[in-house]
Amino acid sequence: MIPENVMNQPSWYESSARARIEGLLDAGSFKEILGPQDHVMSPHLALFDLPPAFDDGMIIGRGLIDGRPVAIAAQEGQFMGGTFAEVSGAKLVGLLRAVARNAGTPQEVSTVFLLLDTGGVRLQEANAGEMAVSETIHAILDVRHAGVPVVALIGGRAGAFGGGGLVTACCSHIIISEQGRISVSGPEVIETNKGVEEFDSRDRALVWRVTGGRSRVLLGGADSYVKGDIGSFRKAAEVINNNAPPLSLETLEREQGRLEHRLKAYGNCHDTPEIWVIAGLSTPAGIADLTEDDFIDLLVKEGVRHDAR
Amino acid sequence: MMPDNLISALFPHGHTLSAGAENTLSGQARSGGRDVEVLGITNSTPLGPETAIILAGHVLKIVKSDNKTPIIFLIDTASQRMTRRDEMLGLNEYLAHLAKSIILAGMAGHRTISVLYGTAAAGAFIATALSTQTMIAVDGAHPSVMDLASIARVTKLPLDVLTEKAKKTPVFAPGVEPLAATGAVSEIWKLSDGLCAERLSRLLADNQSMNNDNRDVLGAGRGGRTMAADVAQRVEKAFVQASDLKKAG
Amino acid sequence: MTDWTKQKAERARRVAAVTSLVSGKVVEPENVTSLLERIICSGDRVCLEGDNQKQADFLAESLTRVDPAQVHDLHIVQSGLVLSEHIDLFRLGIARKLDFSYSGPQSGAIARALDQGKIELGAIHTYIELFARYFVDLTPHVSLIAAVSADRNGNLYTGPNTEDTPTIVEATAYKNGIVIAQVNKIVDEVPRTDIPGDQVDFIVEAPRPFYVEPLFTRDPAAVTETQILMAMIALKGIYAEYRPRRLNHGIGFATAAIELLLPTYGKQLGLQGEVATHWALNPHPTLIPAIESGWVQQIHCFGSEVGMDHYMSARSDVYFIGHDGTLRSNRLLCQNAGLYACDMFIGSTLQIDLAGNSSTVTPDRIAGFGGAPNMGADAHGRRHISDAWLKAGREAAGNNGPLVRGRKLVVQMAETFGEGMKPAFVEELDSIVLARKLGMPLAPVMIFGDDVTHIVTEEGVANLLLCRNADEIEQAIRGVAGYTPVGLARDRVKVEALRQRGVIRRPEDLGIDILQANRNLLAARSVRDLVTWSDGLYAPPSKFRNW
Amino acid sequence: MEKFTIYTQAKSSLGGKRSDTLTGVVASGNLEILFERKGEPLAVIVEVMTASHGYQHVWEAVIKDFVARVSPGGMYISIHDNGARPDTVLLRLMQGARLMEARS
Repeated sequence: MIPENVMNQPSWYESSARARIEGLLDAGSFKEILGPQDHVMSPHLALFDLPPAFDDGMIIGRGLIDGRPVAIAAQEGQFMGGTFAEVSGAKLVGLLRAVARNAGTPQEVSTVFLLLDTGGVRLQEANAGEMAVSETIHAILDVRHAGVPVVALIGGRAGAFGGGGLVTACCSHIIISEQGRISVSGPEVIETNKGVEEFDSRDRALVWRVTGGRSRVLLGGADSYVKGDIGSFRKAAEVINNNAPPLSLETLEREQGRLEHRLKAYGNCHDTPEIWVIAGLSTPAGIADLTEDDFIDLLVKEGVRHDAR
Repeated sequence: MMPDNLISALFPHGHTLSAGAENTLSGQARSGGRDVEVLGITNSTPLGPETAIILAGHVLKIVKSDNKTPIIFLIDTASQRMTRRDEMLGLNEYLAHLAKSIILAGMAGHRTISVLYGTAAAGAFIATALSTQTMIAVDGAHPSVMDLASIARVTKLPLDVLTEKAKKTPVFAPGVEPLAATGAVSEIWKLSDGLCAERLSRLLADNQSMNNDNRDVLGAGRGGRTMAADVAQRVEKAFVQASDLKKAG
Repeated sequence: MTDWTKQKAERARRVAAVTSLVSGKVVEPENVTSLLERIICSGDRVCLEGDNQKQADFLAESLTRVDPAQVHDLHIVQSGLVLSEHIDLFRLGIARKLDFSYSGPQSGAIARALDQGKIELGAIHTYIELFARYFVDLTPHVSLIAAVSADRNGNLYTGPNTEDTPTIVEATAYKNGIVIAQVNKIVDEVPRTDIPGDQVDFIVEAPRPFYVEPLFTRDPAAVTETQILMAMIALKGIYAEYRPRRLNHGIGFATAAIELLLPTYGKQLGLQGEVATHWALNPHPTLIPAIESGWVQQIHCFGSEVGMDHYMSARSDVYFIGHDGTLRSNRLLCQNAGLYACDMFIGSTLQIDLAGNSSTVTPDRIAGFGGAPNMGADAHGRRHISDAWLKAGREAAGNNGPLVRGRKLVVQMAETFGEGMKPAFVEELDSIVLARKLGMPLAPVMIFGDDVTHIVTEEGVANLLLCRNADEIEQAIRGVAGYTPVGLARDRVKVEALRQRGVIRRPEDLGIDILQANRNLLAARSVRDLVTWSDGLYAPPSKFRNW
Repeated sequence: MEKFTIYTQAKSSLGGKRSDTLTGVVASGNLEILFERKGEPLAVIVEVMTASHGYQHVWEAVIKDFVARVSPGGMYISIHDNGARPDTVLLRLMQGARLMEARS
């Protein structure tokens, strides 16, 4: 007998960006914008003798969740690490600008879902990618300013690194799974720059303790924690509604207070179990080893909520 | 160390700038006959949570005052600080919080201008200079995403090959000119020509539709990003059409 | 008058020479190098326990510090040569001659040292073969071994990674040799006595626990659709045909895929309880789902695997567990079981030639053999029967031929192209090229073609038992060699004829839709899934985690 | 990057109604294939862009087998390859054809 918790639905972590979109939206409702048949591809990869992708690793469009119209964008983490680049970035920026512009019109959507799966900026087109990240952040905030929540879903192979980490934290709400990782500098980058003593990137338990889904949601870097199957992400996406915090001075003041408190309370810690000790969690050293159900129970018990974002 | 040359070039009519904790600076100055708020990072400081939260706190306080005073950011940072501890604490949230605070200030009617007088790279660049409405590069400015040596390591290309390619295709080359070509840098000023204070007051006077992010259009015009603006516009058009399709289907 | 006790006297002389360095049997770590300089004499045969996994690393490091002017020309006789210190011994001139089995990470360094004349190579053995020679002509004078704990009398607890230790000690201690053990801890009482203290001369508490390499952990997340297809072909084309109950699996991803398909695809085929019930096998984490689903009755292990200890202790109906509650492994006995008591060996290989010879040697590496040649050889001494063995024997003899004996199923799995588009099928093995270059009289062939019964690739399965001559074997191999140059050069008419005879069977011949080969068929798709299957008992090493 | 186009004919048109489909991802050792229903009903045109140089004859052999197995007439097939092995190419082609044969 295969345990139910193993033989589950298609896994978010393993699936392609397109499969995630299919699984997240109401069946058959996805309308892709600038899809593969439009051949809008990176003009820069040829210089590096790298093959392009028909969608430049960014799939965008509209669709329905529970009948509600939504906008959706998914990065394909397996293509060039899901990186922000000129075309992939412009597709995302265009989508966000369209959502902001159409808020309050018949074309409006209720929510934007960003299925981030990214190593950050594509270095082969670094300047364009850096600008794409900055423009994405500006556009996300415009969307939020227009009253439409932007929700990040994190649980792909590439995580949300570099500029992707910043983009994530600019969203109204962050849904993450155990495998999800959020960080600015990746462990390999820190190891390369600062040495293996600073961050041993091959110690994957450490990598996840520092950047992984459980630590992020416990510390306040993410808002909803889900099991790693696509169905669980969809369930969490269904319940997101307009009570996500608006972008306002009050919201950012609350975030200021939250982040100041975090720095003060945990600034001397070097690994997350030290934080959990201070935070008074019951199994500070064993968070990673809890079963999914036990961890979700812990979250319910702790009542962790970080709505100031 | 305070960037005294820069400060006197920008604000010859007086200021109250002083150095703060964690390599920040803050205070007020006069420009073009009005008061401006000035915030900054000094000493090519890698941007960590401490510096970011102090600056964001200043920005939010200014926004709260509700007087729409322009904010000038003087930036000499580095990359984001690279430590395990900072990442564990959620450096991404601190940097994003700073970016959000600066952009919120713009939305709330504060003219935001950054003056890059030193280095800025990667996430620190995004969270600071690139979050303002207008970015100016002055002497000593060296913006980048990543240095070529690191890009060489990641792309597994020899450095000299990469350097050669960078000459032909500035899309990944570090420095003011390549980034200006993408639309990141609005103007490049020289401190020695004595015109910076005047230029700044002109910029402050021009606050038309400053919250429209048109850097991609600028990049297209300058030839550094030929596709981005066009693609974004195509998507915007198609977005409306896709909603019609939904109704039809 | 002949002195018949020269060895005994020599042993006594050496032991007496170190009395100032020891307290009873215990030697302090800082005195180990001096002790080795007095115990070991130039020209000695030395076994520096380097197993497949467990490494006497502290003793190895200490041995590299002896004065080469005093101790030199050692003859190293050990199964695994995997630490850089092992190579250093030759580089520093402490050792000169080498007889071994497996080198793994040092395979490149060994090839270079051979080329530079730093190593005088005796032979590259299979495990059982080297162990056998310990008792005939390669008996160690001194053995430096590793154990988990010792008491002050030298009784050793080797823990789950017993591996080679009993064999090494048996050969050394009973032939007037000297046995020195590094242990992680000296304790008042050992949990169980794996090696009796009277066979151990000296013990040292090493500054850090001995190194163990997780060699058998294959991350389900890395199993590809191609490997799943091959596993389906193997299950339907071989397991379902011959029903081998007793078997050994190699350590590659293709066989890991089979293990992960047993509870799903294997069950669909109705094979549960019919195949793969008894194993000579390392503790593969990927077998956990099959064990938990009730497929497996019994497993004997060569060694242990990092992270599997608690799981195995809790599954003592399946594994060999001491009264203390931990695994007892034994490489010699398990290899012997693989040779004589198994109906099938199935494993991955890197290169196969047109006669079915296979090798994992590349031009600049001497990786050695380990156990595959014993597992993957028909044991001509076998006299007991099984259905699988008899069926294979009948196929080999032809329907009308006399049944001389059965055959072990020896199955080689190979993706037609390996890393960097390197074809797995070749006209000439790299190992034969290497042997020519180094002047080796015998090319290091892993499994000889005349032992191979089946070859499985993503294109299909070739049954060499049904081939009647060298030409048929060649075309059967070309016929599953895909788009490699060897495969493209097939004689299409002959290959089609072999297919009609069932010598070659493609997925469609077996009723397998290649689009079924998808990762959702795997009983576990991640190491995390394996932990869940194991009820939290499996504790994978950090490098395999993504949580 | 090596680019070439393979023109061939199938015995019959590929069934199904879908106008296009994308299968696979341009990841290391993988490829993406865009199927478009356009052109002559029996023509099969395969446009290949690949990071591995010098394997055109292998591509031709794979396409030949694919066409013999599936008969994908009327397909314009564009491939971006990042070092996929031939068996992966064949698998993706079969997957793509199967998706195109879907009714909607």
